[in-house]
Amino acid sequence: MVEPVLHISNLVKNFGALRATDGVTIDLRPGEIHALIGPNGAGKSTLIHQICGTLRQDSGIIRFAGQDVGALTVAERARLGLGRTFQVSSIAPEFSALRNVMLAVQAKEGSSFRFFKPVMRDKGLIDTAMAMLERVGLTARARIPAAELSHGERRQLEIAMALALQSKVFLLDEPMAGMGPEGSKSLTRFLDTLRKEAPILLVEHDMDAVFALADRISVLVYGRVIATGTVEEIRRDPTVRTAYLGDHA
Amino acid sequence: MKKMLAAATLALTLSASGLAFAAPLKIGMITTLSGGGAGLGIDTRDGFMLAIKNAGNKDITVVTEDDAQKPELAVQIADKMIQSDKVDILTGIVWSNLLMAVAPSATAQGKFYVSTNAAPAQLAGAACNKLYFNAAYQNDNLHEAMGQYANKGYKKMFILAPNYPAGKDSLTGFKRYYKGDLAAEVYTQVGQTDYAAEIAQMRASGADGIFVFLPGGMGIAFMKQFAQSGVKIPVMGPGFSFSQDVLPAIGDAALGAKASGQWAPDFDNAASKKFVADFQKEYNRLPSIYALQAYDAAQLITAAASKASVKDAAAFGAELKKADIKSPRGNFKFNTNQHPIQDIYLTEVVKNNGVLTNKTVEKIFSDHGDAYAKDCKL
Amino acid sequence: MTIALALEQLLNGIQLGVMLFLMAAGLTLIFGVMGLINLAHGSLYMVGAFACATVAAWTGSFWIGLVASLIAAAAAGAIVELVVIRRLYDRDHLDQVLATFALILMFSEGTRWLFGSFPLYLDIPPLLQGAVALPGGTEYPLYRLAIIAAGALVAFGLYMLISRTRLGMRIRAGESDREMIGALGVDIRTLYTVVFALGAALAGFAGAMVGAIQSVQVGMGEPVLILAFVVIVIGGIGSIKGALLGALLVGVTDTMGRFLLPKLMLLFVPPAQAGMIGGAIASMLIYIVMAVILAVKPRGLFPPAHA
Amino acid sequence: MLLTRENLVNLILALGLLAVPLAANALGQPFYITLATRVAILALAATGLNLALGVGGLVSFGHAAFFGIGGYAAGILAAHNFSGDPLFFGFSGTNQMWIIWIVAVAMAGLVGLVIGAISLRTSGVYFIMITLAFAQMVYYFAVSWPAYGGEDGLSILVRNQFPGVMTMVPLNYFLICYVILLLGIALFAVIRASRFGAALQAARQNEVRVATVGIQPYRIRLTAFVISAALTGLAGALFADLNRFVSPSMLSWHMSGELIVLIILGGTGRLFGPLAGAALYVAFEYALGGLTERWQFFLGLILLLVVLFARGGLLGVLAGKARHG
Repeated sequence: MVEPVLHISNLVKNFGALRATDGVTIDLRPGEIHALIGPNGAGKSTLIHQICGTLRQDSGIIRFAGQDVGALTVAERARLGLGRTFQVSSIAPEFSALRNVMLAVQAKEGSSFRFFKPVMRDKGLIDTAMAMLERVGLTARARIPAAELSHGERRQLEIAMALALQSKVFLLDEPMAGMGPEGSKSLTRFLDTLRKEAPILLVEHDMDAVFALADRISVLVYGRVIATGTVEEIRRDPTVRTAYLGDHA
Repeated sequence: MKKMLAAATLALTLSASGLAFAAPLKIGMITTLSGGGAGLGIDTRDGFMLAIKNAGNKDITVVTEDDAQKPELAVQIADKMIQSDKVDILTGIVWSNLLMAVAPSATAQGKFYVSTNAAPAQLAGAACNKLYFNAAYQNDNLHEAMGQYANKGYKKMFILAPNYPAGKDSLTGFKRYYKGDLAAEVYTQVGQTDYAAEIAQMRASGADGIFVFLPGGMGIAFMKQFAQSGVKIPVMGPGFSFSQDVLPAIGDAALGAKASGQWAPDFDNAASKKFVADFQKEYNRLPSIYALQAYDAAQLITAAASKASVKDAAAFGAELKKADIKSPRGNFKFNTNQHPIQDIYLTEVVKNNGVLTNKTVEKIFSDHGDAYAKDCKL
Repeated sequence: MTIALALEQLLNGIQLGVMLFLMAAGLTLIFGVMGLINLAHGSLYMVGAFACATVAAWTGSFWIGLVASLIAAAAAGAIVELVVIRRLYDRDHLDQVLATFALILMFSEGTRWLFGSFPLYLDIPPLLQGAVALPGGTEYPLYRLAIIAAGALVAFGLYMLISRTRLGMRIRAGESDREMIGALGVDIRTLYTVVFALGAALAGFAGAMVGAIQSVQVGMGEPVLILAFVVIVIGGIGSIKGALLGALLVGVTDTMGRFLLPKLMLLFVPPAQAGMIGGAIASMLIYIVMAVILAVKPRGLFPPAHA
Repeated sequence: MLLTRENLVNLILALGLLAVPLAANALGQPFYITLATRVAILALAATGLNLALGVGGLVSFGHAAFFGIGGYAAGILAAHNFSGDPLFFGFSGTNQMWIIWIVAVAMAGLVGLVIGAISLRTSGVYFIMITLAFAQMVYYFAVSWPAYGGEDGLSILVRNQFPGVMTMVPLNYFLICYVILLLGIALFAVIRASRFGAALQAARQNEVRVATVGIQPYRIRLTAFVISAALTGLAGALFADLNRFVSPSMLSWHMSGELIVLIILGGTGRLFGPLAGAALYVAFEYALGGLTERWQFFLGLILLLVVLFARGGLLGVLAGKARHG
């Protein structure tokens, strides 16, 4: 069996009396899209927050790229190759799309403590960033302030930034949220090509997208993983049907 | 930041005496007319202008500006007065820290400075200057007088001042003459408004007398709080702790407080009576010690101006040093360091026709100079 | 040092704390509900003191003056809110700091314009004059005990107001979700004006109470304002409970520091220097305490849960 | 450089500041040179603060601490040089401005490192207040510390020297300050346009985003805070030499407030915002002070109107909205 890129075991997080993450164990293997689904309040966001480091787990282990990252900061994990997008798009709104990606490129190069060369005359930086924008199809919008981009374009921008970081893993937190049917379809096609770059842990409510993309699915309910398996296995799983899918199907 | 008070720029008509030596003289007054210390500056300005008016010398003009009690602003105004207004004499600064910012550089540029109040030790000693005169006192004088007074009947004193140079000089001055024991020597924060902790220490200290140097609002707060504390130890301080500018705000809590001063409104001499009467007529209030000091400073300047031209610095300085004036204080002459030699009295706060004022009790020092004159090489 | 002296100093610390609480409660309430930093809060304190001194001088009664201080400060607060403050709610803290800094300049110079440069006279009412005996044989000013009592009453009153009344419910709603309260059909503009006036009245009340034992003069609010900010930052901005405990902590720390540090220094240096050095450290003490607390708990001791 | 409207306004501001003292000198009104020097120095101090506040979004209400530390560096070195008392290891101060500047920059930067390291653990209002608290700490220390004058301050009897320049001549000293101001503004511009500047601006706009691309916002901000403190400290040293005097009032919270005022008046984060703000502020003070004793009231009123109605400050009005590449 292939060594998983990301391996989470027995993760626990309490908020006072509420146990938001209750002994979660999941992994992400090279080349796969692993979808994480579950009803609202199941603890999906809390889990993502712990993986990327904005929240600290109470106990449990997060192994990424062969090392224990459970005590590292957000920035340190990002530099190891943990790329993510947010439920609500997170960008530098005053910067153009290009400058947002340039920020990721300079972060990847580890060169944010250069004080003299103007970034807008830094051809290497600009060219790399433009290449990333091209891959997500935002070339034409490169000079537009990020605040003026459409919802879908901001998603693409976030992915371009994750690409620029040469992430070893993508954590995508509800990328389809707020997208129309057309947008969802094109984003689904794009994510399907993205798996060539790196495996994806996909948190998503849009079941069409999940079933179209996922190699494996884990179902999270009340902070617990109640089932993990292929799309077919999950469709058939009776506990999942009662606990979750039943509501939809 | 120029507060050019057009109204205060006076050009006065020549008086009947016709004695004035006809040479134009321009005086720059920098004093505190806004902010918390404005009361002192206003008294300074009013006392000064009263003497200028009385002198009636039309060749003398005064420009007045507000320093807002900020040293860097005072410096800027001084630069402007010297460079643009071309004044000959600067005066009016109330605070030692502002004076230290202005006076040394003014005298270095060849201008006279006549201090109406502030008198830091440096300028009386090693850093004295032939162009620098002080018409008020040396900062330590009134504290020294209280130290001398406390020798009579006080065995154990509790002494207190704010933690800044003038406060330290104050307690040093007091200790220079006081021979008894100290129950405690306490320094409080500058601008402190609550003295409960210090009053509690006074109560517990076993002292039989308390000396406080707390100018302005600090003194008001202290006296009101002390009166409520039930502590019955006598309080004394330098004159400006109970001067006319703060007494109304302290109220009856100040009654009985002993202070030292080179002058009080009840002085029984013609010059003093005229000064108090003129001041009350002009401004409808009792003059404070700041008004008196500024009044004398202006008298000194006008007296010198009637004998010599300010353009001849040596002659003008010599005339200033003669101090040929009728000071409401009575005895007044200059020491070698151009600071006053004068008598210092004990005063007590009393109520006179419903108005709180200082009553003169006794003389503490006769012809008292200061401890720094020996360091001055003039 | 006797037990009685230590007890007296502790009372002094509590009294200073209570006074700071009256200031800090209004500040923290305004921040909690409207998200506004109000540097001009010290000016409202000054307004209260001047109103009390002026009316007390006219009528001869401190108590009428006290009522006047509440009315004047609340009115000044309401006017300022209506004319200026309500344009600042959706601005960043920077604009709020600057605008209220400008208000300080205007209030200070305006007050001097109206009242002149000399401090005003305000005395303690005859009822509260003098000192009372404490256990241990020492005496303590009755008025300071009255301040402690008044502060405790205000703290209790605020607690009741916020937890038991309709206005309090709206304030709590406003603290937790500014959009929601609008959706509830509450007239949010009126609510903000009322809260601001309430905070102002508390500051005015503090100014009047304290004015009787301090100096009623222009600029009197600024030292208190900075201390009140220290209090609410230590307590957690927006938390009334934090303001109360922060105020007591600052009051007791400051008083005890001024009292004990010079004595501590006596162990190392001669008396004159001990006083100076001890005094110097005492004047920095609460800022040191604040820096340590924020370094360990960056959002204060009792950060409100929502923010 | 493109001749955009903003660049044109900047050019006019820079030339205007140079023209005033030259004209004043020609007309024999040296006081206006002093006034212009004051503008240049305040603008430099505010340019330092603008790096933290305008570019980095770090609302420091304690920059007076750095301004004052720079001032005291100048005052203390000059005092020791004058008296001959050794400061440490037999070094008895100096009256050479360039050494003083290095010391001022180093001291302000060092204190900025300590204050920033603790303060930047907090954010928002807490950051505003903790920086204020640190400045108050330094203020009270300076007031109570007797060695260098405490509350009375410290006089520099003769202005410090610069090789080949008579510094006591007002115009010469203005030119020194003017050149340093232009260098300071250039440094600001270079840093803002650099990779570091990009990270700093991004951290202001979206801290989480910066962290998730792998840049530690804390380190970026701390570095910016230290540079900012150092620049403001340099201005403090110049200010001390202008007045030939330092005192704790340079450290007071009013000073911190004034520096913020300058920035907002001119235009937050704008390259020439601090210069525009300082010029406007000093002009207001001077003009209003000449008109009325109540000038502080009207200064407050004008500030209030600017905040409420002229958002973006003077440069916002003259040169339009700020643009980001």
